[in-house]
Amino acid sequence: MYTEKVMDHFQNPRNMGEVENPDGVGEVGNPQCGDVMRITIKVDEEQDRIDDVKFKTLGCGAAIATSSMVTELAKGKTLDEAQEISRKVVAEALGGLPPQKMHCSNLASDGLQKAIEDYRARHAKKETV
Amino acid sequence: MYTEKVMDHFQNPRNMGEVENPDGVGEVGNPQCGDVMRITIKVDEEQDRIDDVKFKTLGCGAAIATSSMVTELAKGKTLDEAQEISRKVVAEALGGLPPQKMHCSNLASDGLQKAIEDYRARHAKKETV
Amino acid sequence: MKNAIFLDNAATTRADPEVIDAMEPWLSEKFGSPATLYSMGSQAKQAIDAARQSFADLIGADQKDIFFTSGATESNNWAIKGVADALESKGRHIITDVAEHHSILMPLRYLEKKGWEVTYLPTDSDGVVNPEAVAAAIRDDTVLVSIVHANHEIGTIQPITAIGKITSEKGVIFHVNAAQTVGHIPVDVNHLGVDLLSSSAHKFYGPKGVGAMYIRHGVRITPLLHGGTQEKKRRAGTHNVPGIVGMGKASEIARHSLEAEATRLAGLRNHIFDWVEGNIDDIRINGHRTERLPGNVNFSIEGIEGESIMLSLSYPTAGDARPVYVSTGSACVSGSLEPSHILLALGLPAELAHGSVRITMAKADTQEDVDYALETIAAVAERLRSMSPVYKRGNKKCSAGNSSQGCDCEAAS
Amino acid sequence: MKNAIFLDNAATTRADPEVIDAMEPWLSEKFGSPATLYSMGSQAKQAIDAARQSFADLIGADQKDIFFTSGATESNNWAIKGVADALESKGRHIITDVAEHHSILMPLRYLEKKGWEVTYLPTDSDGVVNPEAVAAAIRDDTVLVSIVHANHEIGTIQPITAIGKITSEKGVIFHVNAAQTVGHIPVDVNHLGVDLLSSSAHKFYGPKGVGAMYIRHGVRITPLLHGGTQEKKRRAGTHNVPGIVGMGKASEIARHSLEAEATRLAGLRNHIFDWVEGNIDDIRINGHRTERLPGNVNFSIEGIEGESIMLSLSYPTAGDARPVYVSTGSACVSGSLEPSHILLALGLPAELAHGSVRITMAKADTQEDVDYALETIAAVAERLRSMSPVYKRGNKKCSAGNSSQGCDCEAAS
Ligand SMILES: Cc1ncc(COP(=O)(O)O)c(C=O)c1O
Ligand SMILES: Cc1ncc(COP(=O)(O)O)c(C=O)c1O
Repeated sequence: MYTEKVMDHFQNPRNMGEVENPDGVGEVGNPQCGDVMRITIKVDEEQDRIDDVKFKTLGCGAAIATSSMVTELAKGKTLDEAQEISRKVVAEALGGLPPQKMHCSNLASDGLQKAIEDYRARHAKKETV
Repeated sequence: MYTEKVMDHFQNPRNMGEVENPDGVGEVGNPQCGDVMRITIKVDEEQDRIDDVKFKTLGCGAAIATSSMVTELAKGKTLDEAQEISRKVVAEALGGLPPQKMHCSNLASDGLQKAIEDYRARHAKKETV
Repeated sequence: MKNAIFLDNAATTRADPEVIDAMEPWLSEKFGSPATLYSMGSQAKQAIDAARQSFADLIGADQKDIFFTSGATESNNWAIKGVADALESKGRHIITDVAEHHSILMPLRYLEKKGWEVTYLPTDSDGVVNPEAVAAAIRDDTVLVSIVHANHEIGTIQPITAIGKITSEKGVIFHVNAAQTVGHIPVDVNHLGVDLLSSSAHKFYGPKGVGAMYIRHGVRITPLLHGGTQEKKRRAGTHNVPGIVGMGKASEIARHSLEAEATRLAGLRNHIFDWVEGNIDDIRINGHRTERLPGNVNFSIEGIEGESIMLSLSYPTAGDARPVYVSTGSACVSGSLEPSHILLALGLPAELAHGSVRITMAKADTQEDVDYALETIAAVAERLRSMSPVYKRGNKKCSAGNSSQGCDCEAAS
Repeated sequence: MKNAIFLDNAATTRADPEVIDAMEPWLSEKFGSPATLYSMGSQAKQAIDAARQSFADLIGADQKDIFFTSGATESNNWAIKGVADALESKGRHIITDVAEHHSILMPLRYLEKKGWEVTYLPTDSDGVVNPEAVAAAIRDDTVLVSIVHANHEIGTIQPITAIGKITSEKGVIFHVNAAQTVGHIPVDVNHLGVDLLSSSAHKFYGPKGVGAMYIRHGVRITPLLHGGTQEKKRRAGTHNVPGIVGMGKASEIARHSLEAEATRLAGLRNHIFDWVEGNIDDIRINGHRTERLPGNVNFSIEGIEGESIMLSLSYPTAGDARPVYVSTGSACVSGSLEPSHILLALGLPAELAHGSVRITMAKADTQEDVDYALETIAAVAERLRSMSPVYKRGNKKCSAGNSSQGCDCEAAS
């Protein structure tokens, strides 16, 4: 059902955990729906670049694999670049997802976007302080 | 489906054919229904006894086997005794017939009865002549 | 008992040894259900999808349009009742013909009891349905036309392509029961122009208990078996994985061997017709002479009855004789009091229907077997006729000469 | 990959080698159809009648009341639609419960669309249907009560005998889906007081694609598959002879081994419950603790999701690890967005339903296998929980202590 790449990221997830003192946090999903993802990022303020990113995920195989993949894709990217990481980009990087998983379990990029937003919101605040 | 006895009488029918100059002839059935039987008898007038009896039958396995059996049962019997040979008697002598064959293909005793009637009718005529 | 000669392949065929080999692992160690996620399940899923592709290839269909069932009876019931249910609001009229298989006629009779109207088109004396009669019978409230591809008893092949043109012009769903043709003659759903097509694996060297339904994309049909999400929710139930794999293998074999085999069988068939006409008096050939299944032969032998022919052939008395298995349209075998409705549809009088013999050949049957069977049939006919109180040779009731014009025998009593 | 441990036997079981041996000849040389008269056919007929007797003996029925089908899905569809059709004029109301299998619920939903009324009784937090609720729900226009014998997911066994008393007093037809019980625990149609009973061979070491329906003499039910005269005209279609023979053999084996095996499995089951309660924090046991299928275990692991448990178990990363196959009620596996309706019926919050694990054992599973599986499950739970953004140990949302009173966790977000 899953591609080898999905299985690899599910079995050997990259960047699992939480970054310490994150600069941005994004949490999406709902345990009632079976999927919750929490993305934490560390941002190099000078370069506007994601230096570190980690995930914690409750969910099915696809949820875990997409979370892992999203962190791999985001790491080292500028925020602008990282904002281009859509669900579609993640699914493609994994060699595709089963159709029924395209939506429900492919929230990781939303989590990343939320984390970026969160960072920007905090940053904006800081600047205006 | 058929008992061994039915198969034996079907495969090795007894008394197949027509007696020469029969004293009585009984024909029953209808080719449209798939069964026609013709029983011919030779009667010992003195003893009122069936000395010879033969059949010709168009029909299924059961029709042929019951015809054969009826001739065997009737041979050497007095007319009164032979009149006791009912469908049931024939079926039992064959070790039973499949339910759906009890009626449609078990006409041989009717044929025998008709042959006896035919004989009696002719005989009665002869006597009154 | 010596090696039997099986000439009843329209009833069922012997599964190809390759088919059985292909099934084996799925009967035993690979027993997982394709509905499950773990590797045993996905192996099974891949296996049934490969079978689906293989069957789709055999009938020129998209694999997405193939749904596995338990056999042609289920597929036929599904087609009739499923379309009726889905299109009830459009109308309650269905067209078929009088010579259909019971797995079409009985579901229709069921619908009739519920107020549906069914038009039963006649066939000509060869068993052919006239496409123009189909066109003429279509009404505004007609929702389905169901015609068999080839008749199981007399082998006549229907002008499906011509009928398919008409139904598609008129926008009526067209179902074809292809139980007897798939795997035996070329079947292409697009060439035929069908919307629904039924098939049974055991009719073409596959296992019993598995079949398929082709449903052209977009055709509305209510499921017959509701339940789990198998077969895209159109046919519920744990997949019969070994059966489906067997059907796939049988399809693959058929795709490669069908044409050569059809040619060979048609040769044997024509040989039989010539032989019986030359060697048995007073017979009538039933069904179309050329528009006919390659392996199907059907003829009536005047003055004798089919079950007794069948029994004589299958339980020979001589110890060294080979049993020969054939079939008949006689009432004694149909389980009812009536002889085959298909033979009656041709205009045959009942007594000739009772006296019919069907020979249906398959790949195991050789010329030698067939010749042996023919000699045996001729001998049995001779013997049973000698026992018959009604048969008189050459009484012209039904001589071979006029058989193709339809025999006009009347009740002989 | 090392020898897998198959703990998903409620989905399907591995056919017994004796069953496969019994089927073999009917797949190959003995391929005749039981509908035919010649010796091959009557052999096949004898074989299916022997299978019928053997299955009848297993469920304490008269062999005349057994009808072979393609599986429990067909039997269930037949029961629901067949009784509905036959008794429509009496009334259009059916009673069932919310935790039924989809092959019951979906046919009912179909009838509802046609104007039928269906009462879905609730279950208690162990999944048990209250017989008094059945009694209270019966109306003048009720034609059928359909209750599963044992639930396939949580293993809860229903009080069928008590319900059967009620239905027979009230003169309502009682159908029991016994797909999970036949061959596993004693089933006696007279003791249970059922009128119709469904079964599937592959659930008790028989082949896939064959099942049966018990129809008590005199019960009115319209056929689902109309056509030929097979099965006394109640279920048409060429018999799946190998499948039926396999079901017969599986029945015979079950009749002799069922009790000892049920005792053994119940021991393992109780051992598992004790073990998981002792070794995994924050779990909830689902289903009745004792009125339960001997081989069924079901529990929810808080804070993680079932598909990821299943996948982790079935695709272990360590090269020398044995794959363990289980099932889950998570939405990710059900093919819909909803988790198992059965777990929700118990009052479980969705997140616990998503985190359920079902272990269903069969005769091949040893204590050693089970212990290996348990260690693996605990390790997988530990690892997935370490990845979970919501799980906090001992948050008492759903600790083992209160699990049997029904877990009252609320949405955790
Ligand atoms: C023309 C035709 N249709 C349908 C069927 C039914 O097929 P099955 O018995 O495999 O369901 C058969 C054979 O019995 C057949 O010959
Ligand atoms: C309780 C229950 N009913 C019905 C079925 C349907 O059986 P089958 O898939 O063999 O038709 C199953 C298994 O899938 C089941 O567990």
